[in-house]
Amino acid sequence: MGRLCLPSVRFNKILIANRGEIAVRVICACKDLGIRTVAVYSEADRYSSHVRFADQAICIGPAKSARSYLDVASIISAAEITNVDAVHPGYGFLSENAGFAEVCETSGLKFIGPRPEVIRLMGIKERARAFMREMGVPVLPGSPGVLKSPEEALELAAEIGYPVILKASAGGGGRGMRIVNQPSELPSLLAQAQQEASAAFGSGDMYLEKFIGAPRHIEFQLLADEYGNVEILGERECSIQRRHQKLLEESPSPAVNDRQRAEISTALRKAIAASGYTNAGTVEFLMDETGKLYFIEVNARVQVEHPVSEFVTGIDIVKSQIRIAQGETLPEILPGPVTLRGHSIECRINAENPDTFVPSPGRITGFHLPGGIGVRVDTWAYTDCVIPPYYDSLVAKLVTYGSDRGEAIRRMQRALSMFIVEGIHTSIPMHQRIMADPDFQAGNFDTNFIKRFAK
Amino acid sequence: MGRLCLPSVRFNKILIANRGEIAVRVICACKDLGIRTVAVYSEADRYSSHVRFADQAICIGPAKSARSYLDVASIISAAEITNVDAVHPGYGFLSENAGFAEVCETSGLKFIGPRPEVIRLMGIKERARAFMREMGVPVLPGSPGVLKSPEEALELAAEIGYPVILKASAGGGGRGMRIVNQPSELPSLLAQAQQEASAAFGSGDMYLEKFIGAPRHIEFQLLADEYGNVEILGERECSIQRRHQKLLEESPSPAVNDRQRAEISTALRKAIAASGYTNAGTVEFLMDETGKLYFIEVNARVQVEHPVSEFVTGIDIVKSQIRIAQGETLPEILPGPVTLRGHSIECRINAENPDTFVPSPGRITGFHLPGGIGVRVDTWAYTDCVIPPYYDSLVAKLVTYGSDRGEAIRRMQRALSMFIVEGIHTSIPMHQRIMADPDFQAGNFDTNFIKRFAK
Amino acid sequence: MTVEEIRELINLAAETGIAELEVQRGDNRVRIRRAAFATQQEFVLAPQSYPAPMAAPSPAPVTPSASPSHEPPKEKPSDPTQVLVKSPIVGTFYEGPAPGAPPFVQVGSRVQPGQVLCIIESMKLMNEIESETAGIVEAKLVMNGQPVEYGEALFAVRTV
Amino acid sequence: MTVEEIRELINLAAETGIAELEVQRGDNRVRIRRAAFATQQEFVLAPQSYPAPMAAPSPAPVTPSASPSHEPPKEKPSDPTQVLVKSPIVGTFYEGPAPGAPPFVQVGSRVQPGQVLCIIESMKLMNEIESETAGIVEAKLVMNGQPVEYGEALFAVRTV
Repeated sequence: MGRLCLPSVRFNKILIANRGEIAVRVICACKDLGIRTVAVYSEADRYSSHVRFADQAICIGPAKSARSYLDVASIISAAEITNVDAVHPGYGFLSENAGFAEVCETSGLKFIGPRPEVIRLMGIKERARAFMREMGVPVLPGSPGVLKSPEEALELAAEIGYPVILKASAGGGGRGMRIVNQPSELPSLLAQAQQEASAAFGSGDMYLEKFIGAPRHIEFQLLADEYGNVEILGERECSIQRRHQKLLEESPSPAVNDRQRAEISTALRKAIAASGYTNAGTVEFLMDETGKLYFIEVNARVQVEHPVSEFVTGIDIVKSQIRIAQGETLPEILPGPVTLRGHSIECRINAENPDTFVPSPGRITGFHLPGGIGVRVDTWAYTDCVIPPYYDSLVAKLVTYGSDRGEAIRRMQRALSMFIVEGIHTSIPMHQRIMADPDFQAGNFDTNFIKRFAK
Repeated sequence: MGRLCLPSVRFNKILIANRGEIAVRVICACKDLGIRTVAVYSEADRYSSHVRFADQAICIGPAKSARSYLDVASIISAAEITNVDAVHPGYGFLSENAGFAEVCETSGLKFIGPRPEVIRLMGIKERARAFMREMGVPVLPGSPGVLKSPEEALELAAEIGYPVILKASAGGGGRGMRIVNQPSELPSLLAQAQQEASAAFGSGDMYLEKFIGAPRHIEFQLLADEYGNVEILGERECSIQRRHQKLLEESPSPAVNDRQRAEISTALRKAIAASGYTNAGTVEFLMDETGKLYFIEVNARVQVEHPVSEFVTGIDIVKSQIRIAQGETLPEILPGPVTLRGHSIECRINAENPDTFVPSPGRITGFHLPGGIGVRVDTWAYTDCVIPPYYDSLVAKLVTYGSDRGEAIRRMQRALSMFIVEGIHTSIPMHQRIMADPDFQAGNFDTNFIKRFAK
Repeated sequence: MTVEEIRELINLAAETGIAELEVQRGDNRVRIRRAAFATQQEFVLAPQSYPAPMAAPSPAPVTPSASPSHEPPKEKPSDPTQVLVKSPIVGTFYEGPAPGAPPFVQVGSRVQPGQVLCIIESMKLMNEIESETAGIVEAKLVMNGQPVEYGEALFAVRTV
Repeated sequence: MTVEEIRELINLAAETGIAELEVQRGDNRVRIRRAAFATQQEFVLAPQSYPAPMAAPSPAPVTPSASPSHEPPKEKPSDPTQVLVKSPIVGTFYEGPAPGAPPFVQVGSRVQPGQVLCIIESMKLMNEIESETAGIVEAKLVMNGQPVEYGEALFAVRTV
């Protein structure tokens, strides 16, 4: 427990520098705290729910993200003319942009997230890995820093053993990645990946790691206040992915046992406290075929899939983010010791063809949400809304809870069967196939699941 | 624990002898159990959600309830032609009709509720009161049985002390009730009440009880299996009523402490087990101004407000009803010992004018459900549906959960502000006023709250 | 056969919830198959004839019955010379007095008021359904042994 | 059977939402199967122009702004000689170069391309907004010191 008697501020108004369901999610948290909200929106989102449900809304630019949701000056200006105290960045867009966090700070706005220097540290992946290794968190064998030359890469790969994977330091979303199976391929794949990374992230810095063929993707949710208190809110299983895009997440993971959860949580609590990390965050791991977990990266923001952790812990993560930013301590914020109860699953309902994954923007002509026991829906959509083609295809997050995994699955099946979206394609039929899959039901899967499944 | 190894049946198909949100609720439970469903509907409900979401649907009569949802022969016929194993009666309509339960039994259909003789016992209120008194459950001082004459009533009232209340043995919903403040009024009020009860329930049998001027209405939820196991799922506070119609319920009650809850639960477990009561039920109490609880009646069915108990216990009451009827034991059904966690509130969203309470049937032209953390919606309505004038005005149940009462209230305020219903009046504005009321927020209220509040 | 007559037949098909209707009058023949039955379906829901947005004739990716936004059908002006005999109860339809016995009536039969048209079995009771009018049976709309709902049309009778 | 009659039959099929219609009159036979049911076709975007239910002028008891179903405003036929000068950035509108200084332009002012009309302050930077056309200021649409959104109209200028 930290310094308990530090005076905490009380935000009167928060600007939400995002759109879609996460903007609505932050509005909900603010309403629950009695804090007023300012939505910002592009011209394409004029009729979006986050505009409707915020107390104020400011148009910040045209549809193109670069000139609206990614335009720092417009967002800061909107914050200034509306006199807000703080900015919530959501996920994506500017949420892990240290520069934006810095501008907020110099503009006298509290950025609801880690401090800029911590975002920067976590963004440079080989530095984050080095830090975690020092702190005793298991890290995938890999290059100690940025690869200096193809020769160094070949040496390291020989040491670690093939296959290895090349990754962009500044990367994410699968871009700038290459799997190398033998030394002869390495130089040309490295060059390709560097080129891709330069184009995508403005930096061609690369590192390499041991490649796990059939990993599970498991991540730990953390909350850290500004006084050194850290809590781990269990883990999430995020192995159901297509091209590194998560489709379905659950908590707890069917592959993590209590002992392993406790061990990793203890190591993370220490590491996160030492790093000066504050606010919410996620520590991502890969699990190899033997069940061992290896740190891969930190996501210094709230995740799309945070509701599954909220269901099993009973903790409101977004509300906690805001209260942490107000200077409150975790002992004040959390109702008691963190315990996990039951099981929760999230299906991302995307506007896309469930077979080809081709995006399917357009007008939703019919929209009927499922409800009832154990069902939560986070969405910005409504009957007659238009899913614009400019942004991600997430229409709604359908989240279920059960006293065990079986109950959560049954309720998800029920909710999927009662979720009606007309006028556009959605991923609902794909999720129905996943729920009916015996391997999924048994908890037997890894990140290749969707590939096997699609056949 | 009872006989554990008794073979339990497995229902293949259940007929739901009800309409509206409770029919959808039962469909959800059946889907969660993998049981197929048959909806029955009147001509007025042809386009209702329960018809849409059931596996099969049978029209059983015209709009008038007496010829559809109350018509035993039509419902049993529908069950026969669809080959169902069991009938779930929901609440209202035939749910507490012992005759219907009997016909189900003789037709080889499992009635999902208590046995006919137990329904009958609980339906005769003075017998239920006598039984509970014998079992050591505190009962309001009153007549030992049906009033035989005005003279007997006068004698008893003098013993108990004025004011007293006259109630119909077979009654409910406020009909056949009269408050008597002095002996001179008694004979004429008794005659009036008898006449009203005869007209409404076919029986003019009356009893009398001590009248509590400012009571709280508190009820305990129970589950009982067919082997004598009984569990009490905490209590619900239902004091926010208008003319004995509940508007808002919560669990736990702000007025019941842990010791009192434990005492009443212990007494009820014993009484219910001795009564041969099976399935779900509710035991209603009045709390007087000193905090003492008095038994008033048993509702031998699932209640409208069951979701608040589901939220705080994590137990699916409707699924439990079905599993009990299948012959499963409570230790099999319940995930562990019953514990209460957090706080839950339900607002009944009725199609009615929020000021005058005049029903407001009609077409819903715009419908946007709230969602997000801690929010559950049970509804049969959808964009463009028509609320028929023939049945009750319940459109949706909006239920919120929080780690404490304050959080549940804030989330309810948020959800009410994001619940949009156009084309008809609803009780949403009334609930918003209740949520903002300092007395409500402090937990300071009784059944007169709405009266005081309306001024 | 005029378009008006055909429209009536279509309305008839929609009202009665049948999948397909075939009518031949001398050389004239009409065959109507309803949209709901273009695909395999277990139960009849919405009449397909409503102008609701969700039912707009767009080839939406979901099945036509997937919408909860059922619109009640428009009341159509009915042919006063045609009477639909509807089931007054829920039960099982039997065309004859006993298994194997000939049906009470057939298409083309001339019927009188009070004449038994069929039996609906409900709760082990055999309920005889009588014609209320004199006329000719134009269509038998339910198969022998089939369960029927309340209000389901059993026969179309042309009054004479 | 004339084309007009067939057209009527097709309209009839479309109106009533049936899948297939087959009509024979003596030697004449027409069979209509509706396109929506002809193939299991992938979806086509719904037309953008249908009257949305929430936007209908219904006597809803709630406030008009309570609906999330905002329909984009109809594009009005614009007057080609009137130009709206819109804010290219989010910020605060100032009509003059300094507090107390006279405004750059007033209603009735004649302006030239490149002439400064106002200042939008954004992140402590003063951005001068220039006229792109020659004309007369017909309206000033924002008050001095008022915050403006992206795309918000500042002045109406009549081109000359």
